[in-house]
Amino acid sequence: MDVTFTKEDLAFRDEVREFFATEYDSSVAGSLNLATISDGACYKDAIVKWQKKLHAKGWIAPGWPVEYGGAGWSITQKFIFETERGAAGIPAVIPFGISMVAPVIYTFGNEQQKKKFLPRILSSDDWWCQGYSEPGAGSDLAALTTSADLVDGEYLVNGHKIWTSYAQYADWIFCLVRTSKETRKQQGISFLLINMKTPGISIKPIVTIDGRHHLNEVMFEDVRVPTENLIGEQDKGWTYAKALLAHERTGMAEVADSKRAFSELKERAKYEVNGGRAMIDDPLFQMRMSDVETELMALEYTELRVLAAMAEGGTPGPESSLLKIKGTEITQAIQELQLQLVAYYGGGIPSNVQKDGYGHAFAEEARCGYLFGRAATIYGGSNEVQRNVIAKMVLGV
Amino acid sequence: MDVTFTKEDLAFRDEVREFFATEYDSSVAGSLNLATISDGACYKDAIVKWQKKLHAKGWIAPGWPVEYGGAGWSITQKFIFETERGAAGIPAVIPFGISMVAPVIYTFGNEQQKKKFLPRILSSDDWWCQGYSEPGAGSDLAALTTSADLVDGEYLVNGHKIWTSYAQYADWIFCLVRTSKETRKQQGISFLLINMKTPGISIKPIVTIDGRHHLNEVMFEDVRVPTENLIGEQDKGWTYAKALLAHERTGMAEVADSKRAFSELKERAKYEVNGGRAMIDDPLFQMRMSDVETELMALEYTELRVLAAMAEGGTPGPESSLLKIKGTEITQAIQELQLQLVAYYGGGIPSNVQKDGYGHAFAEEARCGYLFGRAATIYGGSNEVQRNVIAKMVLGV
Amino acid sequence: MNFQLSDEQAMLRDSVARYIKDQYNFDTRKKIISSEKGMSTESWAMFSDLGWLSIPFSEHYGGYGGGNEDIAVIMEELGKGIVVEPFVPTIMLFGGLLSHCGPNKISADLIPKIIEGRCLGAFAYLERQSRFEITDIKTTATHSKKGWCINGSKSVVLNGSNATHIIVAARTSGGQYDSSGISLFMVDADTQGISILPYGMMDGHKAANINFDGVIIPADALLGKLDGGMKFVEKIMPQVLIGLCAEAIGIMAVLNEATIAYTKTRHQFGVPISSFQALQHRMVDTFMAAEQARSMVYRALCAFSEGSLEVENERMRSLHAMKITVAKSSKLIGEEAIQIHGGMGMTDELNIGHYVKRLMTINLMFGDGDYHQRRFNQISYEAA
Amino acid sequence: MNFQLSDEQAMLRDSVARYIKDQYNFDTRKKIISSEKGMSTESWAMFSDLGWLSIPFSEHYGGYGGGNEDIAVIMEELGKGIVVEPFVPTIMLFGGLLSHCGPNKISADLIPKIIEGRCLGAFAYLERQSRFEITDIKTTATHSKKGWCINGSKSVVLNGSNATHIIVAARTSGGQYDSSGISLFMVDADTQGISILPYGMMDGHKAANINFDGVIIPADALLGKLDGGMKFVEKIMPQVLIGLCAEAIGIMAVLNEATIAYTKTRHQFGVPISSFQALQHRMVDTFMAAEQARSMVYRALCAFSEGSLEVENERMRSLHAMKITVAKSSKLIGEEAIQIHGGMGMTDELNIGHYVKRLMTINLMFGDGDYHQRRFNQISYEAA
Repeated sequence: MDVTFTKEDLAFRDEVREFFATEYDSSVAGSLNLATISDGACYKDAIVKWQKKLHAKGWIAPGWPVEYGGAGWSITQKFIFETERGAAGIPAVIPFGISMVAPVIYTFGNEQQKKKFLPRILSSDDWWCQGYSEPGAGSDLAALTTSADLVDGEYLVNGHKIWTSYAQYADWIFCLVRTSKETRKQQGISFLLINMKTPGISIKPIVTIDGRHHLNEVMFEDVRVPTENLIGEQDKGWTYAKALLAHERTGMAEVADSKRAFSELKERAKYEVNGGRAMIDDPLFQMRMSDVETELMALEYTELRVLAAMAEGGTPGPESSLLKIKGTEITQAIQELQLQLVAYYGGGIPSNVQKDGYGHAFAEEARCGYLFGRAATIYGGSNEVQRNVIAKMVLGV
Repeated sequence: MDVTFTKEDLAFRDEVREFFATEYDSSVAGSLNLATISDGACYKDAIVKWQKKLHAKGWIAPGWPVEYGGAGWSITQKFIFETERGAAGIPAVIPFGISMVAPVIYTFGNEQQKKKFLPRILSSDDWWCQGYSEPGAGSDLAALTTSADLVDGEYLVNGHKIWTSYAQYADWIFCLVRTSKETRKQQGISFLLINMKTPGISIKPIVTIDGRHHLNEVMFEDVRVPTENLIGEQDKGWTYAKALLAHERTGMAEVADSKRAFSELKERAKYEVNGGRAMIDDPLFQMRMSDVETELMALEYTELRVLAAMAEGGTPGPESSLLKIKGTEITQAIQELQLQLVAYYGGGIPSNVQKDGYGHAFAEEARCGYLFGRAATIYGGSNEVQRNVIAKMVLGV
Repeated sequence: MNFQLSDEQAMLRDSVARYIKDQYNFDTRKKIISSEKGMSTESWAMFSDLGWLSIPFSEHYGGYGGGNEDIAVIMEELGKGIVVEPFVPTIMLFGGLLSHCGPNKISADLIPKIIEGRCLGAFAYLERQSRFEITDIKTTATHSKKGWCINGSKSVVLNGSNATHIIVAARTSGGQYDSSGISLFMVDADTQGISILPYGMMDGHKAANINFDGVIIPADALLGKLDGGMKFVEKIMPQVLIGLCAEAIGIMAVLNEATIAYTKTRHQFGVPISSFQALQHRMVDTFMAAEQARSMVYRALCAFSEGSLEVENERMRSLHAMKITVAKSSKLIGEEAIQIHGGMGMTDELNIGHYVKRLMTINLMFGDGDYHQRRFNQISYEAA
Repeated sequence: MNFQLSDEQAMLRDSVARYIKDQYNFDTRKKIISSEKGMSTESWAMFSDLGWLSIPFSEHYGGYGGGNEDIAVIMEELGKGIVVEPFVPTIMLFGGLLSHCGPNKISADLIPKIIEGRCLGAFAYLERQSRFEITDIKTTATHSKKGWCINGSKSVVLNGSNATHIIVAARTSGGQYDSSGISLFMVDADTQGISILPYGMMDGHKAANINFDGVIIPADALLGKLDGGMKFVEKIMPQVLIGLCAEAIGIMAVLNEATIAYTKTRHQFGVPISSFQALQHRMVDTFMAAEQARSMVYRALCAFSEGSLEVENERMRSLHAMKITVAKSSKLIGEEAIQIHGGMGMTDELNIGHYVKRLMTINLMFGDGDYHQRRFNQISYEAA
């Protein structure tokens, strides 16, 4: 067992710290904070600007194979990078392009597709979104009905996707579509890349309980998609998507971000006072904090164990579902404490009131974080489905 | 809404208190405490002695119809009696005769059976035990296979009952037996009363994880039972048993006993000290205590609501399962805190060490209470089955 | 011993339930909360006509003379409709304080107006720093030639922007946390020196931050005795907490019903999700949580009923225990309602999130679960 | 970064696992715990032959010179067999203290004997009143003409009745709770004035209450510096806690496996109970609890490994967090194992209850979960 850092690791850590400190300047950070997140264009610009800097440094897609632009890092280096990113309060790279569609493209796509799509993903010139869920097919993904029929050498796509994050910014969408009606519903599904500017696509915003617009419905009405946008073989899309799902879940532990959120919580608990006593000195609140923090400390090592096993050539098994379940539960638990901390002020002081100095500096962030955070246990395969997955693998039933 | 006590209620309360204070003398109490519970004969004698006093007063079976010996109490009086009993630390009447088989006998039995059995149940001259569970049929009660075949005008009983509490003291056992093999497994079951002295019955003790002997296996090998011991109609036993089950569960809230146990816990927490500070002053332990106490305070009123509804002519529905689930969970939670309180000493100081003054006055009680207490969520229809019952009734699926 | 409503109470319940069913559906509510006032003056007038606004007030003022039970009956039904009109701030806080301070000139003047729906009230007690300690008050009221002069800032004043009158809790003596140096003052909302910053709460209710900058009010605006304000606040607290918790159990009932109904219609993997045992058991837990919360409201009602034999300490224990239990049950039921509704539960369009947000706000009012648990521990164990 | 065992460690693991599989089954264990000694001297001799008793000791004494990881490897496997022989009291407590106090005459004399299996040790530190505060010591050691005179009573001394030698923590200065006035003394178990009351713990291990009534021991029986005893106790604590928690994760693995296996064979309502989704999801939770506990043991191992960059405070946080997590996971896994086994889980005959009782005892040793959570809070938040 060995998790100590080598001299090279330490040098790398210093380089990462230095890069974040220099490049993630306050102007980028300012555009990414919650006060402006409702301004979509501004938010997208800031994200893209930052991701281009990461790209220039060669750090945008450390997980990719080196030949396509990956960084060739060891597990330890990846861990260091993530830890430092979280500690610096820098948002993770938007996953839809870099970590979701790209691995499918470089694993199952043809050369032309790799050449066409990968560079623009790396450079953040294309913003991708995910077209999996449908109104009738949530956690039961394979029940999807959006159809793609071959007509005149093109796919004619009709259907209705839902819960699509940030479709309003997207240039491309990767979709699971039904290309034939087999008896087993996992069969007959294909993996299709669709340009969002294609005629026939319309977007309908979904406002969530935090009052904001993150999600969308995406409707396809006779949308024509060239066959060159099909990944791999027709009707084999489920296989490609499945490979991606375990990958996706592994990334959902979000340990570095939870560590950051927790340290913010701790900081804030020093200044929130009840009857003259700081909340951080309140034994009950301390216990609520350590209940979460110890879970997080454990999860950090659970994730390391999974990563180390993967580095040894293993594939993520039920452990990836564990990371997703525990990761999202911890994220939510921290959000609950953030909300508890701001007390009444979590009830509803908008940012303009904050600016007037009457309000509470992080009340809105806490409220919206908590409310939108409820989705974490629903999306990406609900935690119920993840438990089914583990049950199947662990129990062997 | 009215739960205030009338003058008559208060006078009744005083009478109950007076009776308990005078009649439940320390010699009885002494024989019932845990140090001697392993001495079976002594335990049984003490119980019977006390129950005979209750009988003499007319208070042994307050829930029975007055014509058979019930007390004709109002809900409020029953509540007062139970509350005072718990507060005085007096054990509840052993349920198998008074609250389990007797209601079946006076509701479904014939005149001869009523005359024969009810008086000796009231007087505690007969000790009853319950023959429901079987090795292959635990929570799935209706899967039982013990057979009773009519041969020469008698039932010939063969089979194997398990988890039979205090069978070692019992004069009679009431059994569910299979009298015909219908397709629906609930059919073909009969309700049979069997004298424990009948040849062919053998008892095998089951030692539980607390190291004690409460439970037994009861084996029947060609046991001859007269047909006059059949309750109601042959093959209709499931109906009788079911009526009894909801009744049984209602009694499983054990609020009065939990209140007593909790107040003992509170008392003990004043004298258990960690680093010079009494545990009752420790904020974490306080929170553990109030987590349980508030649940108990709620359950007390949930029980009152169910009782009040029953008094208005309602029958216990899914609420009886709620009382069982919450009641047993609270009982266990208090036992956990008792064990937590004695710390190391819960690990294993037997009573002889206590007597030498080295040990810990209630460590053994806490340990055995916790360990045997694990059974509370298993027996009487496991809490899983109770949840199924509520799901069915509440969800209507 | 019975837990049944009287005939009058049953009529009251049916009256509120019918109104909400017929005239206050989710779309109507949506329009109301997106209006500038954030409340419907028509609804309020109707509440007055139906007699609801008179319930807790003494016959002496033209009220119905009702008690905690009657309030609980109304509040549970209002909860089922997540009604945003200011019943709590106007009737229970403002009106409650007036009732207890009186009889005096102000109560004789204003209570009849409240009943008629012509006076909307607010109680300004919270400040930026005070969190759940009501006694943490920095706003001051000092003697002036013309009466009293009030200076300070109040936060999250419920109904603060619509109120015609505001009762202000201000420090008249003692240090920042002293409970004995707080006095209550009646202030017209349009008095000079008051600036009001209104905003919508997440539950759709309107609140405001209110700044008092040298606000001069007459000497007889003092309610009750000087430095004796907390006594009145303590007096209204049982009814306020019971009312809020009754509202909460109304909401829990709606959420649990809606969730069960949804699981029967929502199909996944070819079957209704109500058939999944794991979900069934969790819905049993939410059912039990709602029952336990209801029992606690009943317990508190009994503890504070006339003729209750409970000693003061036991009454307060019931009150705190109620708020603790309601907080825990609310959290479980609200989170499960969203989770089991899946993506749909996350949308602003569906009513589920709105019910949950009202539960969350109730949890915050007058101390969250942890706050009450600390208090409960104090009077249950530390004093023991 | 890797979490794999070295080849030597894998061999050690296999050696213990093989021994337990071949020579220490549940029936054998039953006979051992019902014997008067409550341990098997044959087993102990075998442990010595197999080299396990030499693992943590320096080569200087003829030991293997192993570290925390090696201890964890052994302990996890011993946990799987719920082995009752006194590895913890003799090797980790008694032996650990000797190692840290030395090198001196006593360690040079006794450590080789421990390795050879000829010396059984105990550490007497707990007293009736001390609960989890090791520093709460009333037993005194005073100067006497012949050396030291010890008076007092020790409780729950693990291996107290079989030990040939006992290290006693006694107060040599300061008040009842002072950590700085405690010294350690080596006492022969047969010294005059010692009375030993042995008993079996619920986990099958033997312990004893020991009374010291004017026990006279030589001046050089003092281990290390006067009043400096706690320093040595603190030094062994990481390894002791890691070892115990490693034992716990071995036990959790057995319980989870047994429970899953049972659900596949146990039929109710015509199907194996493993098919019930509610149970499946609960077993997923026990699986996750076991994984999280294992991760915490690894985390503590890393924090205390040579070359760790962690500051002292972070190391201690990992240690406390490990004990907290193991306590919580143990409770969940133990209780679910019994519950899901139903009536069978309640019987003394089945092994399940015995594994659970060992987990419960481990939870108590050197502070339960709540105790460590208090400590964790202190160093994590209060000092912050």
